[in-house]
Amino acid sequence: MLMDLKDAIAQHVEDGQTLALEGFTHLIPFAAGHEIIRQGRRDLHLIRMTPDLIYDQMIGAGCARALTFSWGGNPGVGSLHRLRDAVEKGWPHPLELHEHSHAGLAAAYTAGASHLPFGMLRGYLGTDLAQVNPDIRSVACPYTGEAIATVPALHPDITILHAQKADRRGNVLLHGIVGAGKEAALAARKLLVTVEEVVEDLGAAPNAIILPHWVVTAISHVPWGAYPSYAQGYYERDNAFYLDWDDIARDRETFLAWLDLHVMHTGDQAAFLRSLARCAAEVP
Amino acid sequence: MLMDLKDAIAQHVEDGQTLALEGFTHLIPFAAGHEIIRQGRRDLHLIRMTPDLIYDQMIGAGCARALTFSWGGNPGVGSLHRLRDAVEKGWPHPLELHEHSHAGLAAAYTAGASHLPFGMLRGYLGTDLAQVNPDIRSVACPYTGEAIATVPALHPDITILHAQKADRRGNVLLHGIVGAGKEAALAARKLLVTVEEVVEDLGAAPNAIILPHWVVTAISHVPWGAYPSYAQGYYERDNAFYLDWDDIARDRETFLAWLDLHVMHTGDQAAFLRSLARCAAEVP
Amino acid sequence: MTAPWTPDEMMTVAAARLLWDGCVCFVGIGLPSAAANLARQTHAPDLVLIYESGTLESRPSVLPLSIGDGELAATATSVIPLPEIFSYWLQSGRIDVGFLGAAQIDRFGNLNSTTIGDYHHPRTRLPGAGGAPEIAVHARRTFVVLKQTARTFVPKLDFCTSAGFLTGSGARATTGAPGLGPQVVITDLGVMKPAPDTEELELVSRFEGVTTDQVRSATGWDLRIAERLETVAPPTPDELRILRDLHARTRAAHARRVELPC
Amino acid sequence: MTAPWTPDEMMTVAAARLLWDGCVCFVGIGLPSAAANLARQTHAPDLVLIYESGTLESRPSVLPLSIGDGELAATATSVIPLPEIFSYWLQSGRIDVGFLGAAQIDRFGNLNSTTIGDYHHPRTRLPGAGGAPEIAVHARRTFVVLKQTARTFVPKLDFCTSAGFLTGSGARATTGAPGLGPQVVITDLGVMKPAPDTEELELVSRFEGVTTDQVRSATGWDLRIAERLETVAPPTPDELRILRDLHARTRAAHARRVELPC
Repeated sequence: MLMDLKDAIAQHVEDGQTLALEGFTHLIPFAAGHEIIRQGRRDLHLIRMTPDLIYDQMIGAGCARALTFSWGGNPGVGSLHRLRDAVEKGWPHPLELHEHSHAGLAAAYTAGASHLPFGMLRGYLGTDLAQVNPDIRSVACPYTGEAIATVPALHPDITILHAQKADRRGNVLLHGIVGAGKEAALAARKLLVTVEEVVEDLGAAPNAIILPHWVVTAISHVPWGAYPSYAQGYYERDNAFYLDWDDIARDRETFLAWLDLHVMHTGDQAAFLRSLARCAAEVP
Repeated sequence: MLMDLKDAIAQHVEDGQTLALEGFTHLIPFAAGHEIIRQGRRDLHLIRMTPDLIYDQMIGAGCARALTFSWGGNPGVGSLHRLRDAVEKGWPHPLELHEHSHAGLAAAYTAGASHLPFGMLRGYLGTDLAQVNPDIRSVACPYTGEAIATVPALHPDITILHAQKADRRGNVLLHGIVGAGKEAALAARKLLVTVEEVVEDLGAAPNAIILPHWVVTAISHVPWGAYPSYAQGYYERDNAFYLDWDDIARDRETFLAWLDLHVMHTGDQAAFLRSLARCAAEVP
Repeated sequence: MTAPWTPDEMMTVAAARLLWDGCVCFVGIGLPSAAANLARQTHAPDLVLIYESGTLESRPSVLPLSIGDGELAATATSVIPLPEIFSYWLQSGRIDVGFLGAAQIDRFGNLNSTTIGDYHHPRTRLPGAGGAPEIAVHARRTFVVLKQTARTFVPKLDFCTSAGFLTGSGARATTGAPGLGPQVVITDLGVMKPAPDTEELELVSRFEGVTTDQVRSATGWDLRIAERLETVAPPTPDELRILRDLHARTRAAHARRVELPC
Repeated sequence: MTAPWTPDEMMTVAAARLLWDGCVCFVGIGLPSAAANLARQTHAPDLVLIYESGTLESRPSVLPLSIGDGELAATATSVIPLPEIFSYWLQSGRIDVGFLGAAQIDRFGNLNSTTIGDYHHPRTRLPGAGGAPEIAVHARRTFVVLKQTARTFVPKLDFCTSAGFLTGSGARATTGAPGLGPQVVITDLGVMKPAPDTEELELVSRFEGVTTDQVRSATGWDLRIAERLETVAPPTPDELRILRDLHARTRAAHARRVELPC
């Protein structure tokens, strides 16, 4: 179950699949996303509540055909310029949007994890979202007649998470802000996880959030695998990097140069970090 | 917010209300149930997944008019004789049953906590339960047409839980087996909690199960408040008592004598425990 | 010659042998829990036990009296809220084997654990459904364990709590139930399986020393007997020793009173 | 005379003053977070801040850049899965105040944060809905904060992301939305509230030094002015000092690079 990230991606991620790299601000699996870019996967249908920088990079790198999402910005900074370029100008490919609200997408993941055909919410009231997303429908409550909004269940081919720890049996521990990570994991056909540490004993608190070994497809040990997002207890979110990204991503050439230098020409997350550090030392 | 259990029950629990004393095997609020018996509440509609000994006692004491439940036995031992006597012979009152499966009742609590008018599940297939409980209905999936079973949301007037700890601000920490306690708590109009300890700082792990102060109506400090159920980290389940209960509850007179001696003639949980200990010392 | 084991022990051993290492098993209290833990302590150390109280991969050293004894939580890999057990674990199709007991079973493996007599005027009010209706629907397969008498193996259930094959001959499949239904019924006399066509239970093996007539007379309908009727191998000394140790530890644990704080 | 504070500061202070001690507030990033934390550090120490990332009662000492900075989790009373934030906390009606921003607002307080131009061929693709559509529906009331220009205060939204009063005059109430809708709109020029009958926004107060004409010309429709137009009291020295300290700490924290392990 424990394998190199390169092998895990090569073995499980295929062109055309539906992929959810989850993690809400915290525990975003950047290293896995970079490896997917390096391996040149194409035509992916990406799902994430908040596409964040990692999907901006994957979209800009040409991996994605479609995006299911609920908020597509650089949090606290502004736009995801690669996402915008794909949507507004079709570069490098047009991007098909399946757009939801957070509550709707959360309900869709939860329905997927529960193997219900749809999720429901008192939501989407008075918004135009239902007009542009035919997946947003409704059912009549069998007790009151009230119309309740529905979303179809999500079942990603693969969900990829980053987590703090795994033990040698393959149990995975997450803590801190977990977003819809557990639901995305249990909704998927396969689950890949990168972790900060592999330990003998998780030392988990009662009722800790654990993905048990028999639902985990593969685990890769990738320290700093969530950087520039963060792993609580290990390193902080590099907010300065998120601020910098605005300039890097705004321009196609700058973005491609960044991607080439730091992702395509590095073999793994450690090399990616060394590349960033080298660059920072040169351009203070 | 912190008040004597006697006052909390007197102030909040009224005849005719819908009450959920939850806790699944673990953390069953026995002390609160006994206090409701002592104060002579009547016509209650009781809700619990597993009525357990506490509802057997409350039903036998004449508190209940109706019962919503999904499994009504003495776990690993056999029948709840007082529940059976009420259902089979109408003693001391007839008891109206609203019967579900565990999955159905869990969905009903979850819908209540989510303020959805109903919960749904792929369930009740091929069972007669839907024929005896008109609340079990269905909706057609708006994507596939599949019929999905539904249950109406539960909104108890009051949910009562037992928990390990509260802090002085009124935040409540539960750990171990929590059943549908959180959902029952958040589905209710008022929430009363008894706790083993009141502390300055909960010392909770990340992602621990906490009911925050602004959803808690009242907290009562009642050590051993879940006995003969248990509070993990404080005392174990008294399985021997559960075995004994079969003989105590089988016969109306024996039951009434037990109730009179140990509940009606004791003022609180400490006195209840002393009464049991005295009795055990006399009859070895 | 009297067998040096009880029919209950044979039943538990036979049930335990059906579980394979690594299988994910939704366990009820009583005989299913004994069988599952026997399997875990013999041939299937990596058997994953899930209890409906919310414990994933419990490894109890004594048998729990209730579905939620502290031992189950303390030895589990994870303890989760009960609604998630039913939605994220059972309904999601992640259970390989669901173990069910019942007060009545019919020829198609439908089960009653609700009432004897009319629902509204029961002669005997039983505990009710618990997790069973959805275990019966969603577990990939169910194993049913109960003692065999003409009062438990009935021609018609007083109440159908949990679906087996309904009226047989493919009736279950038309409901959309994802699980395969009761694949094995283990009693204190032998083992029954559904016939491939009609889905009616037929006796496929009996325990050593049990006659076919004995099984027939403990069945309230005209029980079909498989053409090739096997005899179940008796408990091995290891199986018996481990099961008896488990029961002895359990009895001692359950008799131990909690010391009151006064 | 130039005011010794910026319009942004005045806007943040005015928004902060609307929050009362003990109120449960669903906070978005940016101005809402600044206003809520200013309130918490001034007159409302027991303000409960809920961030959509899953933190209940966060007490950050610097403003988060993202909705899920570590500080929010580390200082929270409880951190829960995101689906529960929306179902158990927002949809359940447990939020007193939802704070919303937007790129466009119309006269009935409907909001656009999705696209400028046609949805399928946008001139500008904005981040999208996030939690806003359901905050707009379920929070007991919403406060909207945005800068006022004729490009943001438009006669017709390019896309309605979140419902305000829809077409006004009670239209919202007929949808069954449990929340009262946008009760206050705070801009860098003044404060608007819905008229009781038509539910159209009207200017009820302006900031010191701002003229009515200035507000009108920054509004894309013929803005109604309340009969009794108030002037908002300027920031107190305490408010200004605490807000500036907060921003200074925040700027320092956000500029601090994480030291890479190499």
